[in-house]
Amino acid sequence: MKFALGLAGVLAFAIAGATAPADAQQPKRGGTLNFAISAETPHYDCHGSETYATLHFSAPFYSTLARFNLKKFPEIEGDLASSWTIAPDLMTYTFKLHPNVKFHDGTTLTSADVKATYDRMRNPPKGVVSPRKATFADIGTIETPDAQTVVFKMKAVNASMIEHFASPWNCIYSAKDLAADPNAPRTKINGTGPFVFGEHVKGSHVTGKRNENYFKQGLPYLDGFRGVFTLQAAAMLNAVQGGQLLGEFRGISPAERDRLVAAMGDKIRIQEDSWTLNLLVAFNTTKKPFDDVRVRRALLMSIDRWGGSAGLSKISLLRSVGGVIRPGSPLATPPEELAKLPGYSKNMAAARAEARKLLKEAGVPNLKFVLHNRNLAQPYTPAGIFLVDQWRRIGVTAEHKQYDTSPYLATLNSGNYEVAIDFSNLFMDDSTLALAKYLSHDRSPQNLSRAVDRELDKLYDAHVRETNVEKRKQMVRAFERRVFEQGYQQPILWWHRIVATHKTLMGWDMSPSHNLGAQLDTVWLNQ
Amino acid sequence: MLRYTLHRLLQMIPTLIGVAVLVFFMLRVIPGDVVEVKLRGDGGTVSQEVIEQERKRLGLDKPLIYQFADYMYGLATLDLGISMWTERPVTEEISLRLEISLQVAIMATIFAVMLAIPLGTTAALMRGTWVDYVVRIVTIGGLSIPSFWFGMLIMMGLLYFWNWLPPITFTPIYVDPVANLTQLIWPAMAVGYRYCAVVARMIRSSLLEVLNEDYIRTARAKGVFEKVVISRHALRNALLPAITVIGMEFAFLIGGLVVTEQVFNLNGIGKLFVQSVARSDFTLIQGMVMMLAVFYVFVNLVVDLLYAVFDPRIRYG
Amino acid sequence: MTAITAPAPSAAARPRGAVLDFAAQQPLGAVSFVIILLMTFAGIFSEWVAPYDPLHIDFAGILQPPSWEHWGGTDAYGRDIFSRIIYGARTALVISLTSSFVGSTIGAVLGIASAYFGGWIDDWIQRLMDILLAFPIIVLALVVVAALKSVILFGIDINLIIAIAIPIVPRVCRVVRAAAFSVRVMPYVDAARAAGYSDSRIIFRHMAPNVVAPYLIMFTAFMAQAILLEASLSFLGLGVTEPTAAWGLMLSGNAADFYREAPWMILFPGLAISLAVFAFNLFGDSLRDYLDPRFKV
Amino acid sequence: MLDRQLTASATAPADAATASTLTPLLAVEDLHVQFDTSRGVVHAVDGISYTVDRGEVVAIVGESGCGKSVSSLAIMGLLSKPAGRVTKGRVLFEGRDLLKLSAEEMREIRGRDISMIFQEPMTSLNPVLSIGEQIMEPLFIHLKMTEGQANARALELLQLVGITDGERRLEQYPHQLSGGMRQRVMIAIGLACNPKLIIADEPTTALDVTIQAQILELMKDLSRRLNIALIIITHNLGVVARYADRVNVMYAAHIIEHGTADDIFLRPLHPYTIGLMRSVPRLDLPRGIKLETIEGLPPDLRAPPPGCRFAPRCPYRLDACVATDVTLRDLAPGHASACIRADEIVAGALVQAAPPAKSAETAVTIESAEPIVKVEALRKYFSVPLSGSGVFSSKVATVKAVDGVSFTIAPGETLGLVGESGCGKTTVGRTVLKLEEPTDGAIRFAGVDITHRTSKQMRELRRGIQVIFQDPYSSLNPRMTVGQIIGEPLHVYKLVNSKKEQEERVAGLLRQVGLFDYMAERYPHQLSGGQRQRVGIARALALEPRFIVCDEPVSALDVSIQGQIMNLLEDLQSRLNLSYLFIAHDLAVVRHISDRVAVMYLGRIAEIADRDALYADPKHPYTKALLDAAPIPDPRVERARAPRALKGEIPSPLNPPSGCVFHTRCPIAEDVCRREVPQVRQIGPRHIVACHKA
Repeated sequence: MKFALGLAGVLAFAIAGATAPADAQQPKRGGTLNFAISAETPHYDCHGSETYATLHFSAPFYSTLARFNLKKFPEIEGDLASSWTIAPDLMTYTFKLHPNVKFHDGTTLTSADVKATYDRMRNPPKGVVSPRKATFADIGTIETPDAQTVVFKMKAVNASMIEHFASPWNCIYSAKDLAADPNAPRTKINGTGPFVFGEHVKGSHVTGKRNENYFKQGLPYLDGFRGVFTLQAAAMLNAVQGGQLLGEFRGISPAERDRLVAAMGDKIRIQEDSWTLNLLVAFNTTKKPFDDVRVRRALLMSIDRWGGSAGLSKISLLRSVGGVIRPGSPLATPPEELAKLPGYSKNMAAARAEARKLLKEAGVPNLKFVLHNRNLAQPYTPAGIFLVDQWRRIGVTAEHKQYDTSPYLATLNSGNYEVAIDFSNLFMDDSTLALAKYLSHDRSPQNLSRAVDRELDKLYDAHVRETNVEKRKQMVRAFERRVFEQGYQQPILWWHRIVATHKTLMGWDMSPSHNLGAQLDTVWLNQ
Repeated sequence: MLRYTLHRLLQMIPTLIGVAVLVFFMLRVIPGDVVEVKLRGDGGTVSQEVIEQERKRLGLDKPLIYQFADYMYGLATLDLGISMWTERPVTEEISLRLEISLQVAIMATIFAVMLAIPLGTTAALMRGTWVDYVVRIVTIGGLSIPSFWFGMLIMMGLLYFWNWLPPITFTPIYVDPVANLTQLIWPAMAVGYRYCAVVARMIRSSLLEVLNEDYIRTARAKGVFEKVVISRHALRNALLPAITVIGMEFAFLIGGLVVTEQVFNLNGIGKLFVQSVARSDFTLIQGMVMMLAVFYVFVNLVVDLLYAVFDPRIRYG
Repeated sequence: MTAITAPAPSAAARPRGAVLDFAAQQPLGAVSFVIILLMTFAGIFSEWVAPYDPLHIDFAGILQPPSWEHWGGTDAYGRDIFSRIIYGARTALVISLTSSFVGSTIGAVLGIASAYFGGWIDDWIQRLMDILLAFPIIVLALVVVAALKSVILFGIDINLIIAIAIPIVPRVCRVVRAAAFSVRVMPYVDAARAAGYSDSRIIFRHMAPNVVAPYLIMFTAFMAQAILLEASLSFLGLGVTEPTAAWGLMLSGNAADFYREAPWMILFPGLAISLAVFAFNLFGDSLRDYLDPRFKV
Repeated sequence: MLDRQLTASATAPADAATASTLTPLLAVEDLHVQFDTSRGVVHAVDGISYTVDRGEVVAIVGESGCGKSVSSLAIMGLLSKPAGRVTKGRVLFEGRDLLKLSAEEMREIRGRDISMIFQEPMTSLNPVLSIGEQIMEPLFIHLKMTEGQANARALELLQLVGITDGERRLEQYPHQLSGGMRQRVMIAIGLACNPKLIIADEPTTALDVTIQAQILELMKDLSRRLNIALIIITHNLGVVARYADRVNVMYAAHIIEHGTADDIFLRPLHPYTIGLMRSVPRLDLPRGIKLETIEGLPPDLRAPPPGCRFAPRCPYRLDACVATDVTLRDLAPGHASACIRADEIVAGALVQAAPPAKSAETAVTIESAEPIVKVEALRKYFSVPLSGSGVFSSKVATVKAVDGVSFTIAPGETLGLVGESGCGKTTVGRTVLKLEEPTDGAIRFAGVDITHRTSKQMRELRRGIQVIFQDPYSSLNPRMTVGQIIGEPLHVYKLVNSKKEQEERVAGLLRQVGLFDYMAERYPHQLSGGQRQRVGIARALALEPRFIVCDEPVSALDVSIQGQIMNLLEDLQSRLNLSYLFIAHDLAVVRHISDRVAVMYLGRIAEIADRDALYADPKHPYTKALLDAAPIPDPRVERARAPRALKGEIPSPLNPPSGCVFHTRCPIAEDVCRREVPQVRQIGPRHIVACHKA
């Protein structure tokens, strides 16, 4: 469906104030939204960040060229762009900008600002960090024929380019600011978004005031917002329950949901969706005995994903059994097919017997190793506990070790581990993003199995350039089967997103990614 | 007195240098650094090149000895450097949080001392009776119940029985004393219990010791009212060692709030410390440890000076 | 009655009578000693005492309230809380015993050496202790736990033990040094020096046994501290890791989320910590009252 | 003005008192005091009765633990609670039973009618209150004085107790005063409200002998002038002889004899009193070869023996002594004894008169032999930090603890070293033992220079030099058995080859010092003070030394035990040909045991002479003053002596006087003494003195 949209090409969207669903109430203006941000951003620069903490903080102050329409996800709508055209060969993207868009400092936004923004991301000046540089590597030139028009000319076809233009990370900055200091956005906020930056009290909260000059007429509804940093889940939950915060937009665990529902009854609204996140278990193929495919497969086979899904979904963010693509999304492998793949069997007794046999064959019947995991209560710890228990059942002893983020990442980088729990964070379902994780280690340093498998690389490259949806789907399937048969790494479970908000909070849209929908322009309070 | 103070101030320097050296080199043993957390903390895929670039920007690529010299030079010029995480001056990061932790610590001190003096005194005077036993159990309880658990119970109790919670964001006391106190009184209680127990026990034992002193017998032999014997002769001497304990506990409380602040989501020094450790924000950790060390030696100095004020043996010694 | 300030009759001197004598003089101490014994027993014989496997996940029976089958109820993974508390005693004891022993012993040795040799050795040791003292306990432990690479020996995280032991060192050193100093000027030490005994003989044969009382008192007091510290670190997620049964860990993470459906999840582990620490504190306290002649009638 | 006020305040209660002039001021009747301890109930005072009349000085004498202090605390209602309590008896003060008074009524009496002075002037004043505050406190409480009145009265009181410069003193704190000064302040506090009775509990025990004389003189004088009754509690018979009108002798919670001072000293009627008198070495009598001793130990007051409590130690014990309860019997007017054989004593049938001392016995003079110890111009300086210490601090003061001391000790000779506290005598001993490194000078042992030997090089010589310490409680390692303590040196120096041989040697040593073999199994705390001191001696003997430093070896012991130890030391000396450096502050003890005596003052030797020469004809004014100050347990002698307290206090060794260090207190000092340090001069055969005027 998404591809249909993308390839349909000449579709234009008129924004003209997102029309509210018929059954919804008429939005009310005014009020301050207090909500929780369960992490705090180190800086304000969307371009240089990979964490939702930055988005939940900065997104309300900025606009992007295009964005996902969360009411019809994964459709794309314009944000600064009033319309756009895509050349049929997918080599040219032309965006028309809204007129009279003003930065918070009063200057007018022009196409030059968009160009400066994208130039900063694809070709960062010295001292500027741009983790998504590679994503935009296929862009050849950016032209600005007039103040309201931006034209992107591609070097090569990238089937999911339009989704990348809708990425929430691409906040549009002022060219003038960037010229003065390429790193200005790290510490200074000057956007065109629905809210104007108020204050940031470190460790405590961020506030925004309504942007009276916002280019979308009548928006935002709120007078302002206050995002409170709540690093302890319990503190956040207490505050939501106590009514001091109206919600948190990343996601809470089922237990937390149940607690809020039990305590607050019909005052709380629960929205659920699958999540573009998964946890993986990766075997370091450079270490014995994990260079042996039998060992890897045995360990994967003994994990009762279906049972684990039923249990863990009650207490953790983990829920869906899935392959490399988010279950429920267009390219995903359906459950009945998934059950045929190695490690997804529903007959656990047989699978475990098989696993024991494989281990015996590999000469390690009483395998012992250390499972490296990140020290986060959700959902890393439950995943670790779960895996340790599962492996105990085939006589394998896994020592669970958890670290703070930085030593965890350092350990993973160094390759000094046997088995690790890894994490894949996507903001959309695009397969080029999802599959990159499994490429050969020399191409994708984030491949924790450190395996080199040219077969996979070949399949991936072919699929990126493939414009036929069905063919592309087959290639993804083949890729997935290869990965699972080799057992380099495998998703444990996909996350399940639960967002709890007070019923008074209206106009916020649920989506499978917590990176999306943070602009708050259409949010209002029913008080 | 001034000479003495100056002398003591000079004496602090080697201790502080020691702390600085120790914390600097201890931190460099940690694998990984702030750059990775910043760029990849959420599982993103960032190329090694970008990471190197960011390391360079933060000066993390320089040789350790160079970084150390830089750090020591900074300390000598009273510059704690820039937080690697927020890239704001460490002093700014700390001062923001200090107000909260300091207020909680001060409130806990007041709470503790007000309760501890009557508690400790009664126990000592009624030594061996059931009152003494009760005080003893209550105070040992204070040493035994983890303050974070106590804090959890307080929060849960408030939620469970009143479905009410203290405000979650900090309001300075001079802006809105009610909001301020309703927020901070609970953590102050959670840590104050332990504090109170420590002080009460100190007062009890030093009072018992003092009551055995010859000069107490002298006072009684003079026909001094028993109340006056206790208040004027005994307590004045017994409170001297308590000053040390009050001071030291106060100094440690700022750092000791670490766990409790988590429970109450207080934006204090303790929470910042745990965050900085989790983020490997070395400069901020160093800065905070230095601050706490300075605080500790400073409180030590104040305690000594107080001693000199209250104890003529030192004043005229 | 002129007080005779003779050194306390040593417990070692009355091996058999000592326990009974202690129990008679310090009934609260005796009670705490019994609690410690029970805890030690539970820790050593966890396999027999605990009704369930503390690690066994049972998604079918999560968050069950206390019942005859599950005395302490079950947690979010369906694990038996009572069994986890029993095994938690082992974790708590092993970690606090080793760290308190290591910390107190190093502290005591440094303290005695400091007092015996005096001079520059004393100066340097005390300066080092000053430095360590300038760190709040938990801050020092946090830095150490973060700094050291974790090494696991026999299922114990050595890193954690060091982290807990280090803050203990200067505190014990101070107390033992003071005690050793008063022993150092005792005529019997002079007599030993006058007899020409070697330094090590004087330190270990003549001084060390006479600072055993403060050492024991500090040791038990820091047992309590170590249990608390381990619980705090585990609560912060920097101590023992899941799925090990440990009290602090049982309180961490999302345990608090279940306060309404499963209050036993935060109640029992907290009580276990409090009781254990309470017992060691009370025991240390009673031991001091018992061994310290100043408070003797 | 002072006298007016005193008379005024004294007359008021006098009217009430005239009616009862016949009744004593204080009458203690059948007083029983118990202490509950963890090891049982101690019957600390077991039925004592005595009276004190107005203006009278009554002494209570006894050894430590006999209950003398407890009885006085009971009178004051100051027994430590809840352990101590009066179980029986009456304490009638002016006819009122103090024990029946409420706490508040008792408080009113304390400090107003009865006040008390304690033993330890260093700890009996509150360190955080100024002298003025402490003196004025009872004035506010009892006499309801105003600030101004109290201040004036406090100044008078200070003057009265001989403290000049009162204005300044009132502002000062206890730690700024010397021990003697503090005891004067304590007396001033005691006098503040014109009490009728002052109880002084060992008021001078902690003071140096010259200061002791000053304080006693003061108390006696005040008691006379102000007509205050005084109870002096002491173990020092000399003090009693000088000041007491009447004496109560206590033994094991009983009063076993009471009478006038003359009765007790000249006609003692109880074997214990007699033994006590004879076991004290005396300055006024010719030196006996041996001290008489009382063998054995006082009984355990948790389970006192039936009958006469002295019976187990009494050489005249009969079966009846144990079988019947003994009570005090008047044998002469005002003189009572609790001995059932007292009549025999009166008759002179039981106890031999003290054997006439062989006065001819003079000190051994060993001139020819090569000295075993030779100390030359020994100096030992200590650096003490002035205020705080640390790396940046260089502010230190130098204490010249020992400043140029020379002496020799011949084989088999005892050199006594006397002086008041802080004079450096102990430092001399420690330096000779090489427990301290000498700053300057030389120490030779058996001809070998050991001044700068390291402890390794000392090892061989160590065997020859041993030490006996003062405090029998702290000189033995409490964690080792007696056997281990004595056996350790044997084992370390490999003097024995087997465990069995070691045990035998230990047993032998124990027997040598008068202990039993089985005591090897015991721990020090299971022994009495005297036994411990014997163990200390046995340990010193284990290495078969030739020279022993005895650092105040008997000063912590009770009189009856003191004699036993001194006899033992003498025995051993003659048997083993030992040399002693005998350090002590008690002139009589030193005289008894020494061949030659050296007197030290502020780090310097004042005089060295043969014992008889020194005591008979002291040349240095300080030696003379010391001898004058020392009380003698004979009331006749004491009464005959004029009051002669040496003026002033011992200067601080931190800041010693210029010239002759003694000039500030010397009665014959002249200009030259202030300017020049006196040379040590030989003024007779083996008689050395350091005085310009000797």
